Amino acid sequence: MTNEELKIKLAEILPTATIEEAAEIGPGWITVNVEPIEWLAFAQQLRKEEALHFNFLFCLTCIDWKTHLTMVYHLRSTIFHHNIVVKAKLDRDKPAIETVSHIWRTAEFHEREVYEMFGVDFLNHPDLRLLILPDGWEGKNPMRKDFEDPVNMIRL
Amino acid sequence: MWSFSNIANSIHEWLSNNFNPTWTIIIEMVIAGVAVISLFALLGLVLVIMERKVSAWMQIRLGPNRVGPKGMFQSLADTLKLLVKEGLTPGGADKFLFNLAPFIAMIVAMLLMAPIAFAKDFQLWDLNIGVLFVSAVSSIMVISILMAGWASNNKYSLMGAMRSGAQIVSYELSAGLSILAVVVMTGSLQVSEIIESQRNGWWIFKGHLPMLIAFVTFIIAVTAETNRAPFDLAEAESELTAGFHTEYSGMKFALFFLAEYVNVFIVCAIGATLFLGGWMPFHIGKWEGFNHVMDYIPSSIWFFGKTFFLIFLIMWFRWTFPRLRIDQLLNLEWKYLLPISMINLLIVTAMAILGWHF
Amino acid sequence: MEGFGEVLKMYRKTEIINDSKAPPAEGFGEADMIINVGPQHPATHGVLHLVITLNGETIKNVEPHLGYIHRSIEKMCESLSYRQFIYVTSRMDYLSAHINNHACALCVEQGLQVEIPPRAQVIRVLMDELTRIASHELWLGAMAMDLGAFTPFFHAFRERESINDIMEETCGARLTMNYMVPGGVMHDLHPSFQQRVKDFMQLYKSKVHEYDEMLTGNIIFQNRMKNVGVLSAEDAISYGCTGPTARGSGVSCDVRKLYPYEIYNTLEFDEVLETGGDSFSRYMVRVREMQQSIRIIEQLIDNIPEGDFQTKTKAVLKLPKGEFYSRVETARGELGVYIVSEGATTPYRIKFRSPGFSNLSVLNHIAKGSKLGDLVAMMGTLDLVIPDIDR
Amino acid sequence: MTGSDIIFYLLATLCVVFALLSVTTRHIFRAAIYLLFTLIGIAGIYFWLQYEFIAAVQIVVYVGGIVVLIIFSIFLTQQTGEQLPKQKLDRKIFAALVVFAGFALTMVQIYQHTFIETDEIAITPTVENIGKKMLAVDSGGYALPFEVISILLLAALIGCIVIALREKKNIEPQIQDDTEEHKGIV
Repeated sequence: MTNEELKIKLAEILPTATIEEAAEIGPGWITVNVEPIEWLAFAQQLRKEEALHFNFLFCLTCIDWKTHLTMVYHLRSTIFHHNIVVKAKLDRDKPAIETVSHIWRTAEFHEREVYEMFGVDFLNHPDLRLLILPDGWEGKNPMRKDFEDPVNMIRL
Repeated sequence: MWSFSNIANSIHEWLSNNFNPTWTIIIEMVIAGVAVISLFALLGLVLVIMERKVSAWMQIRLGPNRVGPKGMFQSLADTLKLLVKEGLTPGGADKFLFNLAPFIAMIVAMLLMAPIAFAKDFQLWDLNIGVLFVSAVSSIMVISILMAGWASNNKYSLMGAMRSGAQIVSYELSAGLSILAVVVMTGSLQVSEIIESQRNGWWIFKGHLPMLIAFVTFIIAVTAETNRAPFDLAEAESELTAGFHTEYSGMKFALFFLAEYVNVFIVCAIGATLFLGGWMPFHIGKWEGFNHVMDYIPSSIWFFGKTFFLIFLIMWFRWTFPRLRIDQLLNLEWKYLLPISMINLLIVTAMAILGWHF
Repeated sequence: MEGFGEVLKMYRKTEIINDSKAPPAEGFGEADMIINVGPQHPATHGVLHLVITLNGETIKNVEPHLGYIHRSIEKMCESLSYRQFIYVTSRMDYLSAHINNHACALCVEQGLQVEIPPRAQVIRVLMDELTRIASHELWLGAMAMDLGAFTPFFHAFRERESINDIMEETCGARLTMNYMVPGGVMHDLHPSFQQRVKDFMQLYKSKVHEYDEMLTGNIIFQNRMKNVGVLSAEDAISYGCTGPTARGSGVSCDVRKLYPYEIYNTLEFDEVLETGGDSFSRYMVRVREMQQSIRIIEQLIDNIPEGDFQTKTKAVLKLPKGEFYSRVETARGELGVYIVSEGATTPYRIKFRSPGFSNLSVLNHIAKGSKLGDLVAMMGTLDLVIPDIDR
Repeated sequence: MTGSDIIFYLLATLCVVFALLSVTTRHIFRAAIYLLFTLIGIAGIYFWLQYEFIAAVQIVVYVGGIVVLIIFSIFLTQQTGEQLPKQKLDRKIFAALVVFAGFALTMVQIYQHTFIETDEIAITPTVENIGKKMLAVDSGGYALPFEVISILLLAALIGCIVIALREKKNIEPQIQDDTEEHKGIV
């Protein structure tokens, strides 16, 4: 499926999403911006739809924009070899989004990482506990831009 | 000709002439004790350096080569290091049993020395149940491992002890059955008689294929009984760190270490005695000249040569095979070795009755 | 040996030693016990901490605790310039440091839109493949050692050592090479590079049969590996496994074939696939992959084009505003580098999609129900490198 | 007192002391180990009597078999470092009385019994003689007890298998349930 066909198909599934294509720079992947509330249903369709078959979530991360957070999901299909990027804008003070760990199991670990590093709350995640940070870690989330560690901060 | 028996006899005569019988026996016991302990220490040193050199040779490296000529004193230096190290006892351990376990291992290994014939007429105690004594006493060995595993208060140690218990208890069966094959052929449990019966040929040659099977079973079973790789599940360091001796350090660890090597020596000595004729030289039928030349080699050299050949074999296993899993290990014993050695024993018995051996 | 397992099932239950990270209480039976494998354990090859719930010798649950070597490389990179941050990534998967650097260099070049000269491309591919062989050699030795066979370790290191010598001559380092820079490679090849690579290949070909004799054909080894840690193709995809771990389950995921970078689309090599999904398949994939790497090196070593080894770039690099993603095939799987740039001299956000992190997450899935002894075989064939997982 | 007597008293003291320790200690594992020493002491007495074969069998059966079995059952049921609860005084007194009564009964029997000297010559305890005696069917042969004991052992073996099989059925579905639960989580 070419990018054009993909765009049409995605727009069919989720008309409210804004679809961008960064053609000149970057690998030229389609970026779909979704609302957090729509994400779970959209993800299920991406996975289930025969023509799309996005079965491989190869990267899951979050970006702190100081005003808001953005969840970034990189998806690809192991059959059709097409890629898309899904982005969801989250509230910075109380970030929460539905988990996709039952659709792509790899999300379980990646979401735990994002949970402790950015403080994003993944609703219905089966096992949302600290994975990397030491036990009893309290306070700010280390990957946020305003995180200051009074002891070990490296400034360059 | 120079031999151990002459020395032993002359010492005995000299003592009998100078002391009354009770003192003679006491002094001889002391001499024997000192001899066994020094043999122990010597064996430990030799076998450790041998293991390191053999493994180095198989692993394309040089091995220890700094302390002494060609690194020969390396194990001496290691012993010194272990001697001066602090022997830690973990908190929560059963201190009495924790400290007792390595000594049990040592004492058992020492007791096993008694019936071994090191050379012609050179044997501490030629009791009439020689090989049965060995297999009986060696079964105490497992107690020391179980004790160490339990008393350490460590889960790895406990699992190691459990594995080791299951393993040793099962492999004792096929080791015993393959020993029985020789006993059936000889009609005696006495070590000296077993050796004497091999004057005209070693059992491994005289006994046709069944004896060869018994020999192979014996080697596999004793490798497992002494917890050597590929059966070193009790101390499998990539699974259980060091198994039953995880918590041991210093001299107490060294005692376990030493006991392991001495046990390897003992089982190989028994193997050499049962299947390879002990101190008997190698003879070929009617080649009088050849046999005469072989007779000139001292009997102690024959014995130690055969024993160290078997030790080398066991070391060879260790450095080439991966470790088995616990269920595969027990499968091997109960599904293969035990039935094979049982049927083999039946065949050997038939052979002994019908006289189908040379 | 059901009987033994039944007996062991009655192992006493021991109190949970841990903390907030303790595994979920559900499924923890009366006869179960918990052991900590790691952070200091011979089989974890680093500071990985696994909390294992055991029922006798049977594994009920494996719970990885990470972070013992977490240096927050992603956060560090946010304050490093585009030239500097590449060197930090050598410390991630330190066994394929070259390929990590390669991924970063590709991503920066994508942003700068520079073409790199053919000579540099060939050098990069050569170095990548040499690194891949070295990494697999180390894996082979370490995995064999986990299974209790010590000797293959030294035999594998003999070959790895000669690769390290080649690297040392050209790059000046043996482990963290830092040879890739945006626009090419840092310096030209050492004059004796070609000859030494040829010598190495001759050595490798004359010794490769030793592995088959010591491991592949060994009955104990096969029993330990076959039907152990079976991972189906669907699960491999769902858990995000890449590299030899996924290819052992029959998932075609070689980035060099699917999304070719540099000159990989002009080279002749096969993507190694096995369909068993067990530890033995993963083992075979890696062993055969080494031969494919040799094949690639053979095609290139006599055809290194003359020319520049580096495109001139500015002293201070600035990426345009935007997002860049590049991926390469490291020895462990697909490494993705995701850079978000705000047009400054440092990246705004950088994310490394490391193969080890996803491969580790599958461990609990495949280890359940097998014996403790199998766990080391599984961890060995997943080829975990802890700094790669923790970053 | 000859050297031989000294050895006997040493061995006898060893047996008695460890037997006492075995019942008085509150560490269950230690009790098993003390029992082991008692059994070894008895084997030592057999050696002292020059019944080497019986001594070796004593070690094989009791030390290598029974004690290992006891230790295994301790492993499976107990916890390291735990002490058994203290016994109540009345229980102790009762146990002491029972032991004393048993001891007195044995001693009285021994002293009342008149041991007759036999003029039969003892067989030399070589393996051959023992084996022949064991399977002999004439007077003084042990074929019948030998066979009876082997039937008993066979029954015990079959009983073990039956118990092991029945238990397995009960446990298996439970394990499957567990894995199902885990599947749900992952």
